[in-house]
Amino acid sequence: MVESVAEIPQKKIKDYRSEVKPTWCPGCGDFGVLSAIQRAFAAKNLEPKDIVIVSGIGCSGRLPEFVNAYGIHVVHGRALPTAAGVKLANPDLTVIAVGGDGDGFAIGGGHVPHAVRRNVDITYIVMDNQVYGLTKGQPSPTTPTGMAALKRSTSMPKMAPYEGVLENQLNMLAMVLVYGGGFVSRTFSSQATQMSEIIGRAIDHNGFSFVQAMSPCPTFYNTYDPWKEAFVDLPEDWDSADRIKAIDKVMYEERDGVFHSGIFYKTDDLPSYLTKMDSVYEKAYGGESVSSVDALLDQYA
Amino acid sequence: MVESVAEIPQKKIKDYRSEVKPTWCPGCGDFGVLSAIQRAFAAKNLEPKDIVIVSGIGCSGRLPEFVNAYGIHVVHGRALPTAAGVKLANPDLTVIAVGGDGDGFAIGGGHVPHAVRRNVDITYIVMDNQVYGLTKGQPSPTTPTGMAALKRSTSMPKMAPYEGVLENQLNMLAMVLVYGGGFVSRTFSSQATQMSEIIGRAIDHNGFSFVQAMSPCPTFYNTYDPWKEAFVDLPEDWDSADRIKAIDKVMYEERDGVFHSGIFYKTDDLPSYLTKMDSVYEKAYGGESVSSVDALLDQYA
Amino acid sequence: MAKVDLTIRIAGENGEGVLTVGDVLAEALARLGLHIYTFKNLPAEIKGGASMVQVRVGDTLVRSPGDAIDVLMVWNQENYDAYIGEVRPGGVVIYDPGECEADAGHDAQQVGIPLQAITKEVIKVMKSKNVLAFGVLTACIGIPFEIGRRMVEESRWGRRKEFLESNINALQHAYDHIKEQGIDIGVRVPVNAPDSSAQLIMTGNDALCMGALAAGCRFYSGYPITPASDVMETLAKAMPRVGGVLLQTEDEIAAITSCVGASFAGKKVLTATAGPGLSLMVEGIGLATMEELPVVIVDVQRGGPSTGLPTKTEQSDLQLALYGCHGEAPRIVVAPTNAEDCFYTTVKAFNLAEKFQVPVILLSDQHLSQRAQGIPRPDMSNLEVVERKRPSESDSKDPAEFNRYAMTEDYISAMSIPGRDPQHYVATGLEHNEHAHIAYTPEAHLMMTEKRLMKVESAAKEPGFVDRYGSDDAQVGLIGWGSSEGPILEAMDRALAKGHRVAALIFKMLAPLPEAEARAFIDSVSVASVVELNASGQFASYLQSRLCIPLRRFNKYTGLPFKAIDIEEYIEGVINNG
Amino acid sequence: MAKVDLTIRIAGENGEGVLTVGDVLAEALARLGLHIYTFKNLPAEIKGGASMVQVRVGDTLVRSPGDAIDVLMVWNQENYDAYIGEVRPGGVVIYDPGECEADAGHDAQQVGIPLQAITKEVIKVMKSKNVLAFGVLTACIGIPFEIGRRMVEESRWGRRKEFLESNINALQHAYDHIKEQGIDIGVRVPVNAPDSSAQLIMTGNDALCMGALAAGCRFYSGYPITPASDVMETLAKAMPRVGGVLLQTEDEIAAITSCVGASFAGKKVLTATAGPGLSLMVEGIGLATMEELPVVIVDVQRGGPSTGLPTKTEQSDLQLALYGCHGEAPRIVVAPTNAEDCFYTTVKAFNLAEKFQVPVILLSDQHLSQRAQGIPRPDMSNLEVVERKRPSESDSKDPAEFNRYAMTEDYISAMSIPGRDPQHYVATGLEHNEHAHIAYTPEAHLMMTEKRLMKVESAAKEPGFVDRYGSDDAQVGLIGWGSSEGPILEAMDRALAKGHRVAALIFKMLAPLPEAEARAFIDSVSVASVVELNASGQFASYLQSRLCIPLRRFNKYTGLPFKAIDIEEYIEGVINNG
Ligand SMILES: Cc1ncc(C[n+]2csc(CCOP(=O)(O)OP(=O)(O)O)c2C)c(N)n1
Ligand SMILES: Cc1ncc(C[n+]2csc(CCOP(=O)(O)OP(=O)(O)O)c2C)c(N)n1
Ligand code: SF4
Ligand code: SF4
Ligand SMILES: [Mg+2]
Ligand SMILES: [Mg+2]
Repeated sequence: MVESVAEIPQKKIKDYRSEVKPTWCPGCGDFGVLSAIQRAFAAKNLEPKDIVIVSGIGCSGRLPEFVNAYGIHVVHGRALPTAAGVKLANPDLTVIAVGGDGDGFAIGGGHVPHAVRRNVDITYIVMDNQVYGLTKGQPSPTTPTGMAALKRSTSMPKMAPYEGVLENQLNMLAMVLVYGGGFVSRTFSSQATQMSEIIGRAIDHNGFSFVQAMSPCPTFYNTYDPWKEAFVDLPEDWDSADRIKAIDKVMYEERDGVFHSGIFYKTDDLPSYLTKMDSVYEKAYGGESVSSVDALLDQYA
Repeated sequence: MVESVAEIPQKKIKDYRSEVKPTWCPGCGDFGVLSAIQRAFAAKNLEPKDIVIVSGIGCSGRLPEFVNAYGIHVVHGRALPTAAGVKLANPDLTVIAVGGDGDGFAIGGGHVPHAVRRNVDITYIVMDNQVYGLTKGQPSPTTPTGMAALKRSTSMPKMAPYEGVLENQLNMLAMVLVYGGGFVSRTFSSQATQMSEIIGRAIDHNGFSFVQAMSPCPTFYNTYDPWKEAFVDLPEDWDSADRIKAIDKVMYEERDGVFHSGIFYKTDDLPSYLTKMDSVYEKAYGGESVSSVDALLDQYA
Repeated sequence: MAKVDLTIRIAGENGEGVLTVGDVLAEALARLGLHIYTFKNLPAEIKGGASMVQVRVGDTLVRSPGDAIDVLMVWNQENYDAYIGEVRPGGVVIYDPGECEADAGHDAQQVGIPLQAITKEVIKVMKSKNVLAFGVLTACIGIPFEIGRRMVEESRWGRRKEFLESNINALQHAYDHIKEQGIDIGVRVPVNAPDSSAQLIMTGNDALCMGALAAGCRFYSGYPITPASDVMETLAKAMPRVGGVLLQTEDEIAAITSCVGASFAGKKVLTATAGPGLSLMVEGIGLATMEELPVVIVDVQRGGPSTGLPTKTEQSDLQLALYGCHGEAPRIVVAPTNAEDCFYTTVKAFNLAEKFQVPVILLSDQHLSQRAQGIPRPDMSNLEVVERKRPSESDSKDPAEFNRYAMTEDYISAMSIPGRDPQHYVATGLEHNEHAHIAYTPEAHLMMTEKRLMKVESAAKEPGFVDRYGSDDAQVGLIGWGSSEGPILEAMDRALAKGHRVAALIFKMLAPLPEAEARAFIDSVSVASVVELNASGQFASYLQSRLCIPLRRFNKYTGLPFKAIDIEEYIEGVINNG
Repeated sequence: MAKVDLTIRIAGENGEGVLTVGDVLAEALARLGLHIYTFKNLPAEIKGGASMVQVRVGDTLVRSPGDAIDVLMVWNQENYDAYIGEVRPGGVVIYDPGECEADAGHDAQQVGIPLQAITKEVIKVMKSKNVLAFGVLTACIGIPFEIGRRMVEESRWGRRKEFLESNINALQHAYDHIKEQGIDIGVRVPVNAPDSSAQLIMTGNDALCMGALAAGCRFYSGYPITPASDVMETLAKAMPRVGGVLLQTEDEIAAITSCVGASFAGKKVLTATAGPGLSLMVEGIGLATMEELPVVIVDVQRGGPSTGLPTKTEQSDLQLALYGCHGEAPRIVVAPTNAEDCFYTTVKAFNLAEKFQVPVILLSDQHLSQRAQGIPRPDMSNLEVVERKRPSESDSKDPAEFNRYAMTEDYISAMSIPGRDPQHYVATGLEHNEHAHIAYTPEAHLMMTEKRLMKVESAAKEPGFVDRYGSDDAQVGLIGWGSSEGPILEAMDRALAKGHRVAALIFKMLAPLPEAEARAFIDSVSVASVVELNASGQFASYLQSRLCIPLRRFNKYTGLPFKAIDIEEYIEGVINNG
């Protein structure tokens, strides 16, 4: 990671704006997430060439195109394994994975526990609008169960015309917490300053960090009103070292009409994958320079 | 489901033994799981033609072949969606999904949250040996982190030769609990009676039921000794209605060298998918007989 | 020659409702007893980007999108610039002078109508802008106001009661405006229509859904993906009405394996997806092949590879459909040719799946799936519906004596169903013997591999999956498959009309290949050419692999469907230059 | 003719350690300067089931498993019964009279040695039973005790220090037993060996791993699967030694997409799997095609379809490798022919991936991957290693001016690397323009589709991927690919020795197809026949799709590799019957 050395001129948000104008609908929450990310980069004065944003498919997955940095927009649901590959290939990069609730917790849901337990030092920002935006409004794993969601959506009655969504809603924060996540947070796209601060801290975290970025989709599932009402900061004295308490906090929030924002849990006691790799290398070639492939052939001689 | 009517003669364990002799290694924990399942069937006097056992790939995945019933042995990691298909196609069947820790929580891990939240009335028995048995002993998502596991395994040093498994261990009970599971239990293959009781209750549960069946692999990761020591029953007065307490209980057990067996959590308040489908049908054709396809064409006229 | 053959394109900013204008216009024309062929080209963005719909209308069958635009309506500059070049010389352009500047250099009658301003200032409800546009078009082409009003009321516009008044107001205003300004674009459609009440107006995907239900499909599992999502959405409503189950799964792998489970348990099952989903499904499809389970998989093709061009059309998933899966994993592949055929070929796909106990992949595409067509109402009482072979009454009830994979003369074995048949067995993706037990012996693998291959190969004898048209002794023989049928036949007819000897062979079954028909056709023509919407000529290569006859290829891969003129010019090129 | 050509098979209960006997025996023979060819056939069970290993040894190159067994050692009745029929008339059978009954009806010298009883009662350590068996074999074929002891000490037996004493004891006892009982099986291998220290003894998978590292691969991600797991296991140890990273992922989809990420970030990457995993990877492979990223994917083929025959061999994933993925998704497919070639073809696979910025699929198979071979030590200093094209010093550093997908003469563009090059860009699986921006226009899709197709097609010109052997004017021309090379060439040599005119053409590159070579070969022979280990003739069909020449096929699909005699008999059949 590039440190803010005096010679390097301080970058501004606009330095992270790409030549591509965002294609999102007017009012889409993703605009807020985009600028929060850019702001966080500026605060750290990161070189665009040292950043890689990885995304899956979805409206949210378009984000890398709008950022002045390296990016890789992969297939649906695979941002996390791709991001791990990027980071492990070059640990000096700042690697951010972004994507939607469907991308991350439907088709990509199998990768999340493993990204968490692997603890590669990447930041995963899920732009949660509780709907499949890009495919025009089907319910996602985080859509509220039953008829409630249908009221705010013109599209969902198509997929769930009789009784609304039959499946129970998943809680991504609780999930990442039980997977063993070392940095678990939630923010709201309408609170850009807080969001960029949290993203900044997520990037600083050594290991896998998780940001649930609530980001409404006014086109297919307009949650601005209830969310604006529901969002409150975590209490000042919140103990972010207690995993079980954090799980308890997040499990029934939405049902109760509350969304806390802030860092629910953070620990510095989980060594990242790359930290562990240092010990592996220590044993594999004992601190000296790496072995030659020629030398490896000896085992077959 | 067939009820035990007087005319039907009471079935015995041997009535559920197929003509195929199990191919597992001597001493494999899976033998215990097999007989616990057969015993549970006998206790309910189920007709073999009304049972479908679904499995993925792994040593554990061979189980259906050894049971005198319908079975479908699918591809690696896909027992759960297949089982949902079976049950939804014919709600009268008793549907059991079985598989290994790798099958269920590595390649198949993306299906678990959705099987849970969909709450189709199937029983999922994970035969957890904390290792990939069939592929000869690589670490699985439930293998303990670090060097500890390597001591009991001749195979794992191949995959994790320097520092043991670098990834943090997953906790499947906690996962199923935060996914919203309505029946969450753990048993041990060496306690066959308890196991068959718990499996019996899991089958009775209306909705998705989860059984973590600890089942050692003496060939590649012999955990008999520590597990025999670690296993204790849940306290008599365990409150199986408190989800958070259950999560708290299971999260750090293994680290602390304890395995509780029993039903950690159970609720009857989560309507199953099929129960909800009843309401859907009520609205879709209003209690009368179903619509003809011809009538559906009218919308295009 | 047709007296009426008019191609109307409406284009605007995506999200403004242009597509509805096209849909309702097409429906209005179809209700008048005219033939329609619609064509949609959408951006992959949700809002923004250019969105267009085209309606070709004729008094005889129209089978391709239309060569050039007769009447173009554009709502803004971007669309004006994008499409003005496609207007035929002497055509008509209706543009919004408040939103764009017309370029007088074009040989066209250019009519300015300030749609935006009128809506804003007069109608005062922006939602009604597209009804205004609709009214302008219907008024211009001579559809009486009353018919227009009925369409507004009965279409999806009518469903939003809160806008009905302003919508009717907008429509009225459109007619008044055209009249007051004395606008005459010189085209008129006939309005004394035949009785068209026996007609259904369906898109390819609509017809496919109804075909599935008519064939007895009662289980669907799928994952949203453009352009297949509306199959799931249509069935989400319809399936429970007929007592079936529809599951939106977490991904395509769960979709196909849920289908496998439901098929094993006795249901007729369907999943629909597009290329990326089909790629994810191939392991599950191979499982169905191995366990001999009927499953129908619809692939609504779009531009590829990878995420590619999600809203554009292409016929480039053929090779994946034919060959996708490790090992020898035969399956049946069919492709419907038009919206009506989507109904019948889907029924047949289910029949084939049931009869041969095998996965059947049905290849549709974005263009076909979304285009509307007026089709005669299918006669349900006359539909052939096939059920899978089950243990017979005389068979032993003892599972130990039941051979689920019995090697029979036609390679098809009886399949017992959980809960219904006492002959339980364990289906497995591992190699097995006739008794369904796992078996790795050379003998078991030889026998079962042959069973699976020969069973599917024998489906090539099923009638009705390949059609020959045109001259018997053609100089040019066009070979096509699936949705390219229409433009190929239209081009062929035009060439025939000019006195050329041209023939066409259209495949609806691709695997197994109706080889004899292919060979006979190729032998009978001087030059055989395979016409398809992909770059490498996937069907041509496949034909060559079977027939060993070098074939010419005519390929288009722009993300757009064939126009008849594309193929007409190709035919002339071959005739003139050999 | 070879003075020594001996086929020894050892078979026992799976899990008893028979495979080690074969491995160490093969190594011992190779260390004596002899040529070896091993063949393993395993059950899919972990324990139980019959397990066998075969070692063919010769003083000149041996290229196939051996036609019949010269010396069979069996540990129990099941194996006796299974394999006695494969012993050549007059051959030798060593059996354990305590575990099985010999059938005197066979034309063979049958020697009873109570392996189980001796181990139990004399050696008293059951783990040493296989060393006893090893000693019996080495003593019987004339390998001095000292050499046997060195092998026991230096092999994997030696690593378990706690058993060393009983192992040496068992070995000694074997030699004593043979001597005391006066057992003479009448075969002797030469033991005054040439210096063979320059030889490496490697399996196909070993060589492949070392080839990958030699080519510069420093990232591996994969998921366990038989028979590819040992690639991951070998690299798990080796990769950190050379400073690389190895990840055991949660599934194959994560494996391929981690590779995509690491390749984007500048590493040379590898994943290895078998058929089911390849099926799951096709979407990710298409992504690499679309984003033009170098990735090497190894598929160690096994019997299919579905879970199939996990421990048996087959060449039936070819079509998936060639065509697996929706859309037009070209890739390069190569296939090594023997264990030594696994090293070099893997190096070349990486070079091709880097040069053409494309996924390269390398098709190995169960048989090849597990068979051991003595191979000359590769000269690392002479190995050609290619790196991907990067922005040059003279290029603008401004990302706005960088065209990641610049349309160049050879279709290959410079690729910038995060952290190293200032020319950042966003790679996308959506269609894009030269500047890497998303673009759905017909022009962009036409241009980029062509770029991707032509780039790969041009790789057909790379030299060294197709070899011709035998007569110039052959009556029978055999075409093969990958691991069938050995048996094909051995059969050809035998036919040539009998005076027949036979030739062979062996492909190591399958896609793009070296078409000119194929055509020239087929034109030069009277009968061309494609010899492959699958049922439908996948390579034959593919050749026909390109060449339009009808080809004969000789297919085996029993889960077992070709024997030279299979092909020899086929050649004679063609010569005698046309
Ligand atoms: C394999 C595959 N399946 C399905 C799709 C279609 N698809 C694209 S985005 C998407 C879901 C979008 O929802 P989400 O991830 O929540 O992102 P959002 O658009 O809401 O930001 C789907 C299903 C695809 N591109 N690839
Ligand atoms: C798609 C695919 N990938 C990999 C495999 C290989 N494979 C078979 S079983 C297995 C894991 C077995 O572990 P587990 O699920 O824990 O079952 P166990 O054998 O321990 O009972 C693997 C990786 C496969 N069959 N299919
Ligand atoms: S559809 Fe929803 S998520 Fe997508 S861009 Fe529009 S508002 Fe945003
Ligand atoms: S390898 Fe392990 S899990 Fe598999 S059968 Fe043997 S003991 Fe059981
Ligand atoms: Mg979303
Ligand atoms: Mg396991």
